Amino acid sequence: MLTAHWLYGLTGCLIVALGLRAALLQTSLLRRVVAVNVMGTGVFLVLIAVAYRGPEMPPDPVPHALVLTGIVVAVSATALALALARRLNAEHADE
Amino acid sequence: MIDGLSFLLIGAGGFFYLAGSIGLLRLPDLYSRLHALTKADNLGLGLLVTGSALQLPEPLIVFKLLLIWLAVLAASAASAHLIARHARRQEARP
Amino acid sequence: MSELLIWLVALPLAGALAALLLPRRATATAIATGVATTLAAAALLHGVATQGVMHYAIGGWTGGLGIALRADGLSALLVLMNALVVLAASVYASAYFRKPSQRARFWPLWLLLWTSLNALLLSGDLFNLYVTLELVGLSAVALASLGGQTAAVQAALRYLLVGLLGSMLFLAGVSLIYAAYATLDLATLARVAEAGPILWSALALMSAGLLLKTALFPLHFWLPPAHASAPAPVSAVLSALVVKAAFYLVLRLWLDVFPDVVTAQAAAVLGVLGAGAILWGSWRALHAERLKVLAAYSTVAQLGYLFLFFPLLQALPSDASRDLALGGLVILALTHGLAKAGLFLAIGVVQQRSGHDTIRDLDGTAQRLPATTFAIALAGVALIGLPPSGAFLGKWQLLAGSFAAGQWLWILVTIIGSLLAAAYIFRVLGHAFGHGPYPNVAVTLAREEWPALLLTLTAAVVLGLAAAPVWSVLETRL
Amino acid sequence: MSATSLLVFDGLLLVSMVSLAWAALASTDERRSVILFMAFGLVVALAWARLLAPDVALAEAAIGAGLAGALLLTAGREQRQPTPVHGAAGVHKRHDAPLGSALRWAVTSMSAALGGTLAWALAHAFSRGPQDGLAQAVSANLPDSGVSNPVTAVLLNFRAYDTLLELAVLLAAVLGILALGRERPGYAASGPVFDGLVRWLVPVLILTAGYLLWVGAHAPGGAFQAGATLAAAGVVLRLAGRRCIGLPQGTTLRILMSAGVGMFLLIGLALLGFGRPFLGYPAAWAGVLILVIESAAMVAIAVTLVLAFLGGRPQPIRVDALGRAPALPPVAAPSGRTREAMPRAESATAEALERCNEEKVRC
Repeated sequence: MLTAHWLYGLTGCLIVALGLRAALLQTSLLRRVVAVNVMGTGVFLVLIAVAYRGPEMPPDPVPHALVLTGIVVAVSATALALALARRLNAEHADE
Repeated sequence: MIDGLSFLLIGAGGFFYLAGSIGLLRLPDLYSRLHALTKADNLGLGLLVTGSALQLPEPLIVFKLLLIWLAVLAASAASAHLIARHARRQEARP
Repeated sequence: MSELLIWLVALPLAGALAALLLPRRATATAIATGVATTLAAAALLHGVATQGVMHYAIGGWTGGLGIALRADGLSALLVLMNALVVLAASVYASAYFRKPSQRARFWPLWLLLWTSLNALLLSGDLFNLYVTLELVGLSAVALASLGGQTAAVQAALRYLLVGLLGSMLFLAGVSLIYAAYATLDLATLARVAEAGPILWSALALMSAGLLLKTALFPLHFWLPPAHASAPAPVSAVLSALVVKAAFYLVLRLWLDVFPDVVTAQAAAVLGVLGAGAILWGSWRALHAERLKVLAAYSTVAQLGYLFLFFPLLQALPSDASRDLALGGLVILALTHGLAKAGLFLAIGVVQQRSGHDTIRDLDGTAQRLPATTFAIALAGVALIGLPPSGAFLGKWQLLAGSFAAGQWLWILVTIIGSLLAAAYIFRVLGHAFGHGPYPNVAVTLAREEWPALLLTLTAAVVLGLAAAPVWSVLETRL
Repeated sequence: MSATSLLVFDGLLLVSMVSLAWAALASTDERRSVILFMAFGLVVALAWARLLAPDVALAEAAIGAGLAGALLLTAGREQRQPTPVHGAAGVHKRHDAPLGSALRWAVTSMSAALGGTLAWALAHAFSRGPQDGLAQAVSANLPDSGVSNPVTAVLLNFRAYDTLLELAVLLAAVLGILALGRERPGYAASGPVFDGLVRWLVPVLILTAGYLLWVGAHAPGGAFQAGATLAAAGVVLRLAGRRCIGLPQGTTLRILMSAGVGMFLLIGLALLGFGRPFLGYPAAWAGVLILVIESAAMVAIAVTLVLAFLGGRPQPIRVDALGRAPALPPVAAPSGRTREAMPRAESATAEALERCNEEKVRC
């Protein structure tokens, strides 16, 4: 069963491309943030697929740890982006 | 015997899920969709849990499965209530 | 001795926490941290110069299991430049931010940014570099939005999204490398790397992400608004250090980690983009209406010069002439860092004192703020590349390398770029020296004017006259 | 499970993943796009579980889909509030006019080229055969790491420096958020059904957080998952319309925010003082030190994520003037009962929660 990491890894590449395209094309901020998050998930999928060693072998824990770090970093950036957007919104509302 | 029973239960659970999903897609308005979804899913999940519980060696894991079912029941009841209430309020002020 | 490496990260980080927990003493804490970290940076440079490359295995885990910190001549020089710039900008910031609430918000983020810059320059691990890139990005964005005006927040938001995209591309490259080589350690990679589809793609992805972060033309669109609308000390550090951190990483990857993977065509692409950056950035700087916008576009142009070196380094045989060119590159980067930071601090003084930074209305600035105007002039000397500035030596090496490699195009671009730089600097000075109804004074505001003056003086005079050690330090390479 | 049925499962999972991603990105309605993104996150969590990465699955479900989703939904809700025409949508482009089709094509083909390059290189990497990775080095050194879950060993021992910097990233983000303004207005009080669920759910979440923290040493779980679960408790309370969710004010808040980085740094530098490398735990002490760091990190992560959800500086609740609270309301009973079972780190939070419940009654 070594096909699984191919399947998931290549799907990860596809999701990266989809996310990147949307991140560049979207005009709404919220959907742009969603797009960057989707792209990040694609990269994480590649990493986890790399770690997979088939059902019998335990997977490589290092990429798992890297992805955990990546998820937390991504959520921090998302939170900051949304706070910045909220500030802009508030200013527009005040006008 | 036990295998057959759990096969039946899991199959029935799958059927309820299918029915719930079709209901979600086909039913005309939000309330009947909610009804289809929560009813079918709660029962479906219950059947699935019972079916898989028969296959498990350890009672501790069975207990965990039951807990999951209870949590899903509570969450889906509350969220269905919230969605329905929101919809009612939207109707109230057109 | 090698513990210095971890102290250079731990000191500013501890300072950030202390500034966060003791908001009333934040300024004093930050300055004390700044002095200590600068001393550590000087000790690092001394150590690297005398003992060669330094290593530190964090947690004692070696063999790629843990993360290693490394310092060679290049990183030690940049760490010291960071320290000088941040320290000077800190002194300035202590006067710039007047309200206690502003200071309480500024200092922790400021020290976090410094932590991340040092961590990036010293890291020897690909994934750790990704984390430091994100830390640099997020703390820089948070600082850039501190002003709170709509323009600043908007620019910061775009900066954040661009930065995120860049780091995701970088991480995609890192995953490829891990997939193929199962290591993240730069030193190990340098040993096992072989040219082929995997590393070409990985290097292309990582470089694309980093070029976005270092704002190489035509990916520079986010830089001018972000740098022009941030608070002055923040602009100084963004323009002088933050973009250069991403540049450092490109240089490190192309020159030291994957030298055999890089092709002449790829290096030529970077050279052409650099040339585009010089021409476009200088042209826009010439037409800028505000001083800060001018300085930001000038950063776009000056980064272009650094990228002109890539095709040269690729073409030159690895002997003395290549080392000379590399030294020229580094000294150009150092000069620009110091001069641009000084320029932004000086602009900050002008902006706060006259309430604006519109170039057309600068008349009389030389009379009111002579020291600051002098600092702007000195920064101009360095940006144009006049002797005795460090940039003169750097550009000299650029021209010499272009002759040696027979790549004439870069000579033409350098000359045009320098002429345009002279034009935009003299445009500013022409206005600043115009007469206004003000009395003549010397230094008016010590804490605000001295940092800019010292930085630009170092860039325009000291670095140029005492440049020889730079080349000898650079000989310690990973 | 047989190989074929696993392949069918893989196929279903991948198809739903890609189609959810596509739907989330293509949807023209922001709220729909966010909800689809959350669904995408949950399916991705399944994929992690399928690829034997349960730690990542937990984190993805709690953080990637859960908290990020909550953040995005709340942001979307605010942007729907009546804002002028040039409101949120105008952040990047002044008008929402469709981009030129030439540009569209250029971007699409560029993204396809990039994704293609990635796939091409990945295929080359995979066809070199499975790499040993660092897996062997990790398992060889696992006995000295102080924990038996290899992922926790990597996160908190071998690559602890990454985690330290990652906590610094969180801190930078939250400092940026706090500098931008005040918290967003709270939600209206919810009806009895949701309130009932919350009374029941919050103690369970706190208990779960404690469990995840404790179990992370030898099984999937750890500080990040636990912190996210704890934060979820705060978010749920907030959604139920409570103003007071157990967050302290002023210096205490700042201490909690910086607890993760602070504890890491303190232990790292203390070890340096004892002549060990930075973050080089002695094998005998590693387990304890990791648990201490993780507890502090959990608190910091939870506080940070809740603050991120609040979206700004929390405002003081002015009820202290009323003096002592009346008798404990029945609400607090469950969290009181669970307290014995919880590791140290939670009891403080549970106490804060109880205090809050008291205040709630007075509000």
